[in-house]
Amino acid sequence: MSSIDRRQFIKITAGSFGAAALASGLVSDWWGATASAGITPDTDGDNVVPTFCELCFWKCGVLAHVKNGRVTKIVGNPKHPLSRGRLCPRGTGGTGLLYDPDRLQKPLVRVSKRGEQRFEPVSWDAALNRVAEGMERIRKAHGPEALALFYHGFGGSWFKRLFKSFGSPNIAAPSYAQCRGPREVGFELTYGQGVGSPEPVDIENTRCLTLIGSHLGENTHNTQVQDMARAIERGADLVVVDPRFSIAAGKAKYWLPIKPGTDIALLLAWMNVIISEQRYDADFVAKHTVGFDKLKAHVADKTPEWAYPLTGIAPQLIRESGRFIASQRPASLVHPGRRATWYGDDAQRSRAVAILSALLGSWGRRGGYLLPTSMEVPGDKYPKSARKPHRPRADRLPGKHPLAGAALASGLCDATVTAKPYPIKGWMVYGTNLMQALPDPRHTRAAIEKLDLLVAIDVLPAEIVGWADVVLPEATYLERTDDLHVPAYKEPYVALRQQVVPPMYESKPGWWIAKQLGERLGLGAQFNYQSSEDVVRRRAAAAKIDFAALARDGVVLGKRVPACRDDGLPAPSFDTPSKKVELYSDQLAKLGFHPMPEPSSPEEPPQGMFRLLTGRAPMHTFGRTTNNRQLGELMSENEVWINRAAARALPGFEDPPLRTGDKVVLVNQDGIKSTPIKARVTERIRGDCVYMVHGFGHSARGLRFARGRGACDSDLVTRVKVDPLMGGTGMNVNFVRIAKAEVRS
Amino acid sequence: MPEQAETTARAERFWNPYVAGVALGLVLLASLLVAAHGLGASGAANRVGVTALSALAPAHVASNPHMATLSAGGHHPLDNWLVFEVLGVLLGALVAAYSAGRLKKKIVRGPNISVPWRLAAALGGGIVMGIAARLARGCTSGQALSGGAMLSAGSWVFMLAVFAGGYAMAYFVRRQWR
Amino acid sequence: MSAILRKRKKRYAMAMDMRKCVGCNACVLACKAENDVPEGGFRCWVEIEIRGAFPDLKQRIVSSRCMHCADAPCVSNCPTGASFYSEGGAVQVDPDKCTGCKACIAACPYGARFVRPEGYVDKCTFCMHRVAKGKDPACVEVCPTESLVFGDLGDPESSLAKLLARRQHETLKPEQGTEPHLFFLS
Amino acid sequence: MSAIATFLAEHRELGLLVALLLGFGFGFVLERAGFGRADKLAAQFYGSDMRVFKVMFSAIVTAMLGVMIAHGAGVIDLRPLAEQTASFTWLWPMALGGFLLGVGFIISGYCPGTSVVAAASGSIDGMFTIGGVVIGSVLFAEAWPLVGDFYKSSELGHLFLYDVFSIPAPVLALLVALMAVGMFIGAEKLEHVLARRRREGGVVDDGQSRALEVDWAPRPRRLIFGGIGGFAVLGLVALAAPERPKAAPARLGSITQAELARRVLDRPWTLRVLDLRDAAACAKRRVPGAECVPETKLGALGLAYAAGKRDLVLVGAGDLAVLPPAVTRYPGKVLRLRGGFAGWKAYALTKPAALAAGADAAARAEWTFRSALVAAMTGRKAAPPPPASIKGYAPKRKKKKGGGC
Amino acid sequence: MNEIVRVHHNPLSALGQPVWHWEIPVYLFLGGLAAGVMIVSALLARRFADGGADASETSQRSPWGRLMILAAPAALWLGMFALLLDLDLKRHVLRFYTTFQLSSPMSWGAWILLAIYPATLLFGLSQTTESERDWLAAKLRIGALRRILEGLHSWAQQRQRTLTWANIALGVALGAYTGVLLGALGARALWSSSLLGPLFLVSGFSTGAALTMLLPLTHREHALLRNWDMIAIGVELALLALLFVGLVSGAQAGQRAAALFLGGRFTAIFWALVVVAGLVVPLALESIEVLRRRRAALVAPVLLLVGGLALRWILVVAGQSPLG
Repeated sequence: MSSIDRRQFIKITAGSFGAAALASGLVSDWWGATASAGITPDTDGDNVVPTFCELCFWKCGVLAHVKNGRVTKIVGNPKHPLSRGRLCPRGTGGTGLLYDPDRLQKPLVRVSKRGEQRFEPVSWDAALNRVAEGMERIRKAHGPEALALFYHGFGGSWFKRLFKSFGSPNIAAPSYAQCRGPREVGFELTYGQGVGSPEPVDIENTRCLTLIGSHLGENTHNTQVQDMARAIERGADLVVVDPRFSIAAGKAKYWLPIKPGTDIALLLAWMNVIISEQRYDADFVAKHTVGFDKLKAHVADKTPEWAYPLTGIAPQLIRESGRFIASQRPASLVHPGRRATWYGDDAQRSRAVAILSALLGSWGRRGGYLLPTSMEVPGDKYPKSARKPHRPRADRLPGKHPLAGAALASGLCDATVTAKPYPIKGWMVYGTNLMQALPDPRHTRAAIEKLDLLVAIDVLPAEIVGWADVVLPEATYLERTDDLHVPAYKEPYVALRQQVVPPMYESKPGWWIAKQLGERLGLGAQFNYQSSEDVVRRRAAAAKIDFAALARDGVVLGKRVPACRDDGLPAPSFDTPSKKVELYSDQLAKLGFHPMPEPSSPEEPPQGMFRLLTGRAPMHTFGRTTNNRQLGELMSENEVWINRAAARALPGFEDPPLRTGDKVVLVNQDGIKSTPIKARVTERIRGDCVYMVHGFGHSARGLRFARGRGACDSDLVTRVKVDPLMGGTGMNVNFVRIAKAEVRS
Repeated sequence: MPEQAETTARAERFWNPYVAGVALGLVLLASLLVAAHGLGASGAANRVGVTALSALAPAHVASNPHMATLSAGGHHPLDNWLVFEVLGVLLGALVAAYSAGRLKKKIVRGPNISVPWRLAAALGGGIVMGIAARLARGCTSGQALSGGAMLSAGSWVFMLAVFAGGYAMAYFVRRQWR
Repeated sequence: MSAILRKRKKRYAMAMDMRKCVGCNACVLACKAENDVPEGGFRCWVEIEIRGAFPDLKQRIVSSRCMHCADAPCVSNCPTGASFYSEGGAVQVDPDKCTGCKACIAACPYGARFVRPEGYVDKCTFCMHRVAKGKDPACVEVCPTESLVFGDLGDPESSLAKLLARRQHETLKPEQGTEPHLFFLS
Repeated sequence: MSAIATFLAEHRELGLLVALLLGFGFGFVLERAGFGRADKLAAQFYGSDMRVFKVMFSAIVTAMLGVMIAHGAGVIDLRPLAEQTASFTWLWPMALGGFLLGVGFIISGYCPGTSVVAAASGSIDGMFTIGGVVIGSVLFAEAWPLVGDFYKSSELGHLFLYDVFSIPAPVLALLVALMAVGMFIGAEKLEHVLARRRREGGVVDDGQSRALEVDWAPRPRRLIFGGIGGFAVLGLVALAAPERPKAAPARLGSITQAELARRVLDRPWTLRVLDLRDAAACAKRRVPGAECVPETKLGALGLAYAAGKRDLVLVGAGDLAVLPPAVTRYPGKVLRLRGGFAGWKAYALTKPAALAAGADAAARAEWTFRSALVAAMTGRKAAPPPPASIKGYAPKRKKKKGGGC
Repeated sequence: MNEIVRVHHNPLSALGQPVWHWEIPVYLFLGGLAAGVMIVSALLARRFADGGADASETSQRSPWGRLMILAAPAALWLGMFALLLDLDLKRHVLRFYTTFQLSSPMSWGAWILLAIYPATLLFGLSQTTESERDWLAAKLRIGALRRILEGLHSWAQQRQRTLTWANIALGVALGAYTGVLLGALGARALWSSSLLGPLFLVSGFSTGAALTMLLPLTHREHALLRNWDMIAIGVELALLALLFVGLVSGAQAGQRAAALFLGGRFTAIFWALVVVAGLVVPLALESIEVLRRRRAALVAPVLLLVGGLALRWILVVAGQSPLG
């Protein structure tokens, strides 16, 4: 029984209630005769501003309602092709970011040892001067290449302009080597083009959606979720390969609870079924592919029975699901996934997905992979800087990861630690919390120790901000106008991010910060704008887009062009050396890699340990949103999922047995301990792995809401298996054991 | 009044100690066999104390390792075998006393001690026993009787020590009783 | 359906498609934003139920809110008349009459009600302020999976009535005899 | 534990109710024994009335002998029950605690249990004693930082008198019972002498000694002493009774190679595979997920204390003839791998013989599984699948269901 | 094995979370106590009125026994104060009396409560002696009061029979209402039983008798109350048994609710406090009192009061707790 509210009690005993009751009950409506009125809110704005979202990187169009200068609510923009008027919870929760009481409010300069998170507020002028001086000093001592930019998010374009002009090629986003990189390489090798974002997949029209390495539904990229629901409505079926009974698995016709790390074996076995039973698209294979015979020979012995000992999936289930996938071709979509940095064989794994898709002939077909185009919008014109980098990017050593298609953020971090191929002395970090984004924070800290300058530009005081020398508070996406968004999409469009309310506190938009720094670094010419609106207007004018309409609607749609053969797209061409779909890759063979995907067997978890898997929740985008009070109300901490049978047998939990909600700590193979995290004892996961949602367990002092809630998986990722093809960091190679959370004494 | 005297005499009539002892032994045996639990008393008092304290200062109780163990397993400190057992003791003794005509308000004391002193001694002795019972993990019921029957070495040490303590102290408090 | 329904001209109701819903909670937050629901209170929530043992599992996802019952125990148990049926049979709370006695909360089999910090009881209103303007409730509007459909059951031409005629559906706790008007499509 | 005790342990709430009933009996008997009266209790320490001693020791002897007989009859196992019901022995804390408790006993006139009885019969002093005990225990907890180390000192674990003297438990019980009877006789004598001396010393007969005389009625005493003797003899008989052979529990069994292979692949987390061969052989090749634990090191695994929720699979070189004793205390299922590792080698590491012509579907499936398994285990390429007729495949279409109401 | 992930829910309204805390069981207990006192006092008055006006020892009343009915409005007042504490919007409290909701037991109850004050006070006044009225008037130092008291007294005395029946009727209504209030909440399986009304009525009667027995009554008054009480305890035990039989043989939710008391979370505390300590032991003590002619002890009434409070407390908590 709860205690009495003391204040209430005092109020009552003071005797005031009688009078209050009379006043309210008697005067207002003694007999209750007036008609009852329900509760009516008033949250519609006086002013509704269209822009697009930045809570994740999908960039849905939103309408922000503004009333008395305050954003009251955010709803979907019905005109925007990505949101179609609907939003995921994060989109609605944008106000939680804007009005987060923990936001960075003033420029800060570090006053004690790095990482101690002690800062003093300074003026913008002082902070910018300090950054510019630091950058100049490093440039003079080590060359401009000794400065690296890490960025994530749409506002990063201004700083890329700054670094390019400054003469540093070391510009990297963790979204490549820590996320989508392997997928891009796998598809580039096979089709001559990557997947990109938003993924050009026609989920809406597919008959069979195969998710292997994707938990769409928990990973709420708005349009994809909308399309999946529409596909289900139209009777499409799902095949879901996941060690965990994900939301999508719950809707699937076939759920294959695969042993983690053995996807390639399964994909090869599917190919075996499809080829040996002649269920492939013979026409597409004959016309557009090379190396089919080699592939046929390669998978001839890779039967479902062969795959069973490797994957733990019963042969009959592999065979049946494989037949089903083939039966729905070409409207049978094997989803490429998004994050694909798991076991170090990830580019090959993505290649297997690409090859399977080719066998299904779903490339360029309705219900399969589309070939969209974007609107013709020229880039912003600005004078090229005279400073050119003299050295190549530092993210990889010669001969390593030859197929990497973009800078490796982890590689830049390695180079900073080892000073090879050359020392890196300064980091600018824009909108990415490297402590959680890069594997093994100990390694990142070691790199930071080598730096002369670390500048963090961010909205919230994430962990990386605590390590910075200078902190520049950026305005949130609702307080700034950014560059135009011109994606390739089946419905080409241009979208505008525009300022909804003026920046709060002393925060400034990224374009302003970059320009200020540019001017201080003698790069004023490259920042030939007064405000970002100049850039946007210039580009719109060059593309002959009505800016007024763009500002009014937030989006301008282009002419819809066919994106698949069913709509009249001519036969596709492929930008590979053979100009065909390379089932067998000469390119790989020449580089000394397997020309066709080979199964790799992952290391077994040591006795008493579990493989650590991570994923996403619909209400959060990594650690970026976990301090958002609104989203935190939906999910304030992560849980570690443990199979029920495995939990019952956990050593150390004999009596009482582990129950859902008990706090545990995870200890990895290198003895790293997590913060306490609640257990979820569940049937929904295999017994050889545990799962948690990424992005929790913050330790930064300034994140007053998120701090200490749940556990941080990145801390436990002290080992990675690097993809030899492209340098992606496979992170699902860590093992943890479950220990009791210590009772505080 | 003769009637009064008769009532008093009847009220003084207790069971033969050996009969009572065997009956007690059978209850204890039943407890050991049926519930796999010895009979106790001081553990319940401890739990009552901790519960009262945690109502006043919950944080303080949670921070004391000795007290925090009492709510292990997610149960309220009073949601415990011993507490229910002692509740039964209370009721059983009540019925026994009432049916024997011994249920009345009284202060049992020797002829040479005043009421306040007797009560102070009762309280003080209780405090000493409270501490002692915690130290020894049980009292005459839990340790000496139940542990003794299971032939636990510690229990026999404890039992001998109880008699030693009693006899050693008896001389100093003789005025209370004689 | 019940006699009460046939008598009414309008009968607002909602359908929720359990096949399409992914349990993302967009409805929950959109409702909170639209209705300025205080922290800790929810007019709408999501439940995911898993049955079975690995690997034979069944999942059921429900986005739930006040069922706007035709025979609502909250209304019949309200001692002051603060809970009432408004237009279209939607159950509403009049904050001016509510004493915060919580009898309605105890009476509701669905857990749809809560006490606001101001002291009166709050719950889903079917976004009547939006419906009056011809808009869908906020949860319906936001749902990325289009799992929620709102409409007038009294109008046989409404998309809701047609949907319910076409698809198999159920209500929660029918044994309570409350005649809920939130239908779950399976 | 007896069957009923196990049942109560699993049904906690019912166990609490049983506690209430047992407590009721405890309280009833204590009250009737006169333990609700401080003067009766204190008299023990002035030699005038040995009631406390007599009641306590007859209770202890009764319960002790009862437990011994129950043990002999196979109702319970003595040691587990003793370990569950009696605390560890912490020598010095217990000695000091006992001494202090005796001191508190004579000051207050009650022990903690009897104070409850006294309070229930209306003694205000009894209520004060309860209050004192409550306060005392809280004080102890408050003083934890000071006393914690002493509290935990001289821990001797579970220590029983029959361990100390290395005498079989029933024999010791008999000795204790005999000693008790001897002490009872001594106590009677002592009381008699003291009572006579008091009368001779002119002490006014206060009715108390009259009550004592009632107690001295000889009949029950003889009965009781006789009863104790009888029980003691029964206990000895129980000791003499031959140890009943215990039927092998159902949880000991065996597992075939095929079963093991499938379980290792499907749900390895429900198994714990122990390879008992010598470390070198095990390190070279073993069943996937197996731990190399030579038999001599089995004890170190603490299997008896595991939750026992996973099935323990034992792999020997060949068939295991006898189960190592450390394993038999494992609370869960223990399965011997039939044929041991030699069998595994033949089954999972050696290519299966070619399929006989005209083999049925089951044999073909088994052959395919084995060759795939061998391939997976040895890294060899799998044999091409046996030719099987490919039947046409059409995906199952969902039937359209009619609408509802 | 079912696993339910309820991402978030109203902390107050999620089934399984308590809506009502200590205030409600206390209110129900005091309401039942008031009802019991009313019925007991009225029945006693009737018994002695029928006994004739002779001055024999057996027909004498103790002042406590006569005036005990005044404890009813006092207990009710305290109970209503507890109820008020539970209201989250206290300034709207008068909304109870601006309407009458036919379908709401709480609305009925609110109006019943209002009728009880005049009924009990008048009845109490009719039981006073002249000297007591004098004492009261003197104590309050209001001259006019004396006349008003006399007027009311003679008015009430003339309607003694009506007042007696009115108090019995209102007492029964109040006692039953405390149970019906919970019984109308069909959402909570444990409560949704029509037996709760009679159960709380009988229990209220028993606690009312117990409270009265704590006072120095005449021997006959005490004996009457004790005998009634023993019957009430017997009926209460039977009703409890029926309640559980009904739950166990009913719908699944009811079975799960019953399981809370038949092996579940509330088993030990319910059977120990309510059944054993609160009913069986008092019944045993009262039986001993009758059979062995022991002098009355206060313990049985105290246990009954504790048991009565525990009954309501546990039922209110258990009714709101998650099932199974």
